[in-house]
Amino acid sequence: MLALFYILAALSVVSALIVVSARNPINSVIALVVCFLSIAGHYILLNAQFLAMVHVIVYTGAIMVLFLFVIMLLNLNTATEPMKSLGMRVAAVTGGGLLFITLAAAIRHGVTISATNDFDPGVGLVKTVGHVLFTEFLLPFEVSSVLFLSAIVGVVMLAKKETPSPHPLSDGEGLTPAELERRR
Amino acid sequence: MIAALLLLIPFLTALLLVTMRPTQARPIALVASLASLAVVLFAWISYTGGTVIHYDYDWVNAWGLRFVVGYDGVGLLMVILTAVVFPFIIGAGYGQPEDRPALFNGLLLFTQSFLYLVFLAQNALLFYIGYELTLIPVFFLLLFWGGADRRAITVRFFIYTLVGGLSLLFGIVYLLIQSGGNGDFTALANLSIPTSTQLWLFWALFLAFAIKLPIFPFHSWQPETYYMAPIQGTMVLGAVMLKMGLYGVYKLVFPIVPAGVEHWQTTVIVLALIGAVYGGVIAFRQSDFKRLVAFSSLSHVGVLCAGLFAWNTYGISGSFYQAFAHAILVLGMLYLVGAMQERTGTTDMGAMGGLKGHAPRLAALFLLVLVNAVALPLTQSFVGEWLMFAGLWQVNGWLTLFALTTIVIGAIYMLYAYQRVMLGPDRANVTLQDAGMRDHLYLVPLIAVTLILGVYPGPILELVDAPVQQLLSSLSVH
Amino acid sequence: MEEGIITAIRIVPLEHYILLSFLLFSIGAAGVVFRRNTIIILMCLELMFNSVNLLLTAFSAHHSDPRAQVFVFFIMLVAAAEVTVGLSILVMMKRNVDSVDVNQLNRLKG
Amino acid sequence: MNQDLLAALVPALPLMGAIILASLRRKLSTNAAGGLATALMAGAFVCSILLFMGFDATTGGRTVKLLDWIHVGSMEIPLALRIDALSLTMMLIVTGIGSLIHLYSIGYMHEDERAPTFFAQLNLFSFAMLMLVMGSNFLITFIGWEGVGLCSYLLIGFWYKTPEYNYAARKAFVMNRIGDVGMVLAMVLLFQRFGTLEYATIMDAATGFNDPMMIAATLFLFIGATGKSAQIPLFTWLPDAMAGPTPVSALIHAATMVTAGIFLTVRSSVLFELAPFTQDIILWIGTATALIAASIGLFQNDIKKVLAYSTVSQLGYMFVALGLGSYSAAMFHVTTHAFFKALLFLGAGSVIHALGGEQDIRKMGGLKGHIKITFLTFFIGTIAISGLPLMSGFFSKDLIMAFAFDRSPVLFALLLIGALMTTFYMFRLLFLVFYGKYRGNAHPHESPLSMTLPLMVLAVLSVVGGLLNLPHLFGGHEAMKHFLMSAADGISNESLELSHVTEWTLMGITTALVAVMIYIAYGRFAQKATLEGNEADMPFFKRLIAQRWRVDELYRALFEKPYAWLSTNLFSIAEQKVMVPIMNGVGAAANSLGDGFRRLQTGYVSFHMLAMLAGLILFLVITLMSN
Repeated sequence: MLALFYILAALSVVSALIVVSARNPINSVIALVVCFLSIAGHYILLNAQFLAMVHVIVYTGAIMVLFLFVIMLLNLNTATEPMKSLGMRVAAVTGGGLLFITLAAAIRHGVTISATNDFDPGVGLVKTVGHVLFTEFLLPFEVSSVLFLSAIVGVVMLAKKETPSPHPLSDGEGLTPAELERRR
Repeated sequence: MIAALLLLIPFLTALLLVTMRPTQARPIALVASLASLAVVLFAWISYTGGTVIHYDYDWVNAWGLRFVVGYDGVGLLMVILTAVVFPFIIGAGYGQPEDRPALFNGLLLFTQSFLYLVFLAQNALLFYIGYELTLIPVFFLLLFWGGADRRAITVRFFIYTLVGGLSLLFGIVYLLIQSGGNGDFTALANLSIPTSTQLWLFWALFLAFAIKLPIFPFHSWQPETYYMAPIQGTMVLGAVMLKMGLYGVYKLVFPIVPAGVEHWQTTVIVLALIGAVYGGVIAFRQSDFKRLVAFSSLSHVGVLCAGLFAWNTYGISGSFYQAFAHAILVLGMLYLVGAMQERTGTTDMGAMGGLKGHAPRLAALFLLVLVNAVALPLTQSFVGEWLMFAGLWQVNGWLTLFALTTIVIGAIYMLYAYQRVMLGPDRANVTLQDAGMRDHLYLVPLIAVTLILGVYPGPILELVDAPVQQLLSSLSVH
Repeated sequence: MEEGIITAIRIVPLEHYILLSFLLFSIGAAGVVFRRNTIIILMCLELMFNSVNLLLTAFSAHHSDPRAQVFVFFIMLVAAAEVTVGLSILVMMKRNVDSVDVNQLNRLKG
Repeated sequence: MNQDLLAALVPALPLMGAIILASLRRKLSTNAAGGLATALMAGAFVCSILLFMGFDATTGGRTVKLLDWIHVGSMEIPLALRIDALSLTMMLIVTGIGSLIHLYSIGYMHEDERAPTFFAQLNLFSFAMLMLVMGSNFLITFIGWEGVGLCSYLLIGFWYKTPEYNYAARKAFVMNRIGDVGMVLAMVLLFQRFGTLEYATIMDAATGFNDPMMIAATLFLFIGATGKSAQIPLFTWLPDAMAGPTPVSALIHAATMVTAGIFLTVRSSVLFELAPFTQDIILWIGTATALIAASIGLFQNDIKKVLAYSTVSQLGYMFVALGLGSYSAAMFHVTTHAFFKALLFLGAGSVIHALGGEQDIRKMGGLKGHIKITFLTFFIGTIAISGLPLMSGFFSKDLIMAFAFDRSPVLFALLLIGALMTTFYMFRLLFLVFYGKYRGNAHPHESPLSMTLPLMVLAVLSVVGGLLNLPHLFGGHEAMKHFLMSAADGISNESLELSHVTEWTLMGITTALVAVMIYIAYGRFAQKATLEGNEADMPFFKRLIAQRWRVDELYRALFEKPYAWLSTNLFSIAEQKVMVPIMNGVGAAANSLGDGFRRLQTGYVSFHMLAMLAGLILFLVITLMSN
């Protein structure tokens, strides 16, 4: 069992690293899908069946497809991204590393965790989670539909083609900031 | 009921004026301020002593902020002062702007409402909120209708005052931590703070008031701001805003950090008196009438603050009495500045002179205002100054002598100003309107108040006497 | 099988999950700083979301409390909404600035 | 009639007059205004006389409380009047001479279109002066004290169109104010010591106190007195105060206001008796003032300036008397001086009126034929002030001189020199104005009855005034001294232990020398057709005196100019170069702080994310550390 955990963990960490480091966005997306699937594996290990299902459907099935669509739509599948300055990259790695070390140190020294409830292996079953969701969290659940509604409205607003108007970021000669920077 | 009326009448009228922008803004504002004056007079008549609490609601208990409003005698005096002053400020016919009069008068009424909040608050945080709120309408008054260079001067004034406010907030927060989150004045007064803490806490609290008053060397914002502000703005600043500093010292500094006061008393008195002399000496050679009023105010306030820090019955009572007198005086002087400005088109005294022949009635009114300025007996100022000198004497004779030089200095610059404005040979080719109905309507009541309270100061002194004595007797250190 | 799962919850120590999710979170955070491509930054955000979800679920299982899993469910909802809005902003950005480089969006500069 | 009501009426009548006249000043004619003012003053005089008649000296006096004025803590200062021998004496002088001068002013101010204002201010002055003398405590006296200062300012600057007059008015007010500082100090000190400011209480409680505080208090009172009574070093305002209309000079700057200092000292005689050191200072300042002012008087060419310096000099004599502890002599001289100096001023006014405003005695002369009544009365005034035997000035001045001799012959000699100078300059004035040939080109005409009547009354008083306090030597029994004794305890300590022979000898010497001076003056000035007047030709010392010892110039260089310099530079340097930049520093600090933080806003998402990470790490580290 422990071995299974380690394999899944290694898989998710490695794929996460690929997400961050891949030059081509397509590769990043694929790696992220792998990462999400491994996380779904973790959910199954934890007997969170409901979450595992939802996770695969929502993330891997919907969100990642959306990402792929956008990449395809915007034609981003080439590694055109300019690299950041060396200082920033070093800072990023150091920052991430430090964060991990600090967090790890925190649980090493600070926190002892003991279970509060009697052990019940069935908490992650659809039945249990569904019961809680539709009793205790009914209102937030309903309200979340409003969130989606507003997200839909927002997306429609944003994605709609604007009537052409002088762009706020341009310099008035029809040049976009990207072009301006290129000329510089 | 009274407190609600006081807070709401000006506030709601101001809201009405600012949102609806009616054409008859000034009469509406005037009626509102007169109505609030009537309420205050009723409160005064029905006041029988002690501390009256009108409302006591919890608000944000976790921060020690409770809505407790009421007044003791001194607070009532300040409320009366505010109520008396505002009809005069709104009624002052000079300096009313042509553009956006509704907004102008609305902002004035907002100021009044917030001032009431300051003087009625019985909770330190509530006091602080009112104290800083008053800045906002005044800021816009100065920014929209000020004179030359208004932007820079207003921002300077604002920042400088806010620095003081920050220090006050720091002091109050410290006190709240000490008191376990109870911000009521009564609770704070019962704290026993170690002397070493009081020594610095005194300055944290006092700095805001020192800037607001202002006393030397925190005064530099004042002359330019007074000079630049529209006349009504200067009236607000000089007649009531600075009294918040005085009241703050009485309410927040004296009862809470008595040991600090005892330690710094002489320092503050000396600073205040240096300012008094400094302002008075500078006023002598000022060629601009409005700047002269600014520096003279600095001088008067120096004595006021010294009297307050004499920290005995006479000093404190005298100081508050004088605060009233000073408000009336500032109104009168600034009205005259406006009157002269309208007639001569300038506030430069070099361009005046020889006006008495053209406007004898105006000269006579000026003289009557001036009599109060130099604190001649049987005017209001004299009662205050006498009490302050008597109070100061109990602290230190040399300081009293130092303070007394201001009566000479005051006479020097005031009479010189009168001469430069009014006296001298008649001007050729000048047609000048003498004081008319509106000038009399404005100045005669002011002068009457001055003289009546100079001859019969009893009603006001009674208000102040009891709470001050109670305060002093409650201070174990003293 | 069920027995095996039950032991899995018991066998794998909670600390392991915590460390794993910390690691994923840190990688995501570093990625946000590391990359200039906005779409990858969005992906890194997803990664961080998921590390948090994983942690919540691990705790939920450990404490036998289903409410944390409901919470994860809500986070997924929010993440879905966030991604749609984020991606549409990306589309906007591409359309307007002709680039997906975050450094183009430095109008917040003081 | 009720005595309390009468007492209240005395100051109330002039106050009423002032208010009525001030508010109706545009509608009243000169005659109506003057008539009303004079009538009210006469009314006050009648009230004073009634009070005097009903006054019983043995009771010591009564206090009439009108109002609670200032009442704070243990400080109780009522608005109350005190009727006793001293205040009655002063009331009679003020209202009596005041009425005459009001009457005189009707004629004098007839041409002036602002006469109603003048009468209003004159009435206001009378009110203030009456408050001063009638106050039952120091603070009420101080009301009058400052009030007369204000009225003096207004009346000196009455002709406001001349800048010099305004300057003189301001100078008078400011110098008085310097004295007032002393007065206030004295009051706060006495209040601290006695817990009250009531004269009666303080004087009763003071006996037995003898400490440095008493010296300080009396010195402060004396500083107040020097301001009001024009003693060294605050005397230079009084000659300048002659800028006012002549009745003002007569009433304020000769008869009443300037004697306030003497009144105050007599009022607090008990305190001064306890402070011999102060008395010595008063003595020497009085002597110096008497001599210096008299010496200046010798060379003045303005008829009113001569009288002004004479007044300063005579006030010096009164202070000498106070310094010697002979309060009754001082009050006696106050009274007689009020008679003859008012007479002289009014006479001078009549001369000026006759010549259409001319004040320079070099342009007068030979007027005795033209304006007979004025001449006669002025002559009586001159011999009265010179102290010719049996005139009022003779008795009062000789009393002071006798006291001085009792103390020290040197003092007597100094005072004698002063008296001789007085005689000389007064007769110089008399001869130059009325004898010889007329040197001007106006047409002298006698003044109307409203002006000459007061002259005649005052002339009579100047002659018979000595009877008020006729010494034992002449068969009297010092009536005034005994009357005043009930009010001023200091008087009972007076003792004059000179034998009659000595007194006769002193009088003889004085009279003989005075006669010699008159003869010299007659020889030099009586027949002058022209007058040497060029200061440049005089020897140095003489020139110095003629230029008034250059005190004005000294004060200007020492105080006025440095003060103006200070005022200008405090503003331009201390305020604008130091204080304002300091304040701007606060703003600049806020500004640069904001500028610094602004740089942090790079606008790059990754930078903000990094900052967030750093913050998170820092927070965690701090939390871990503190655990």
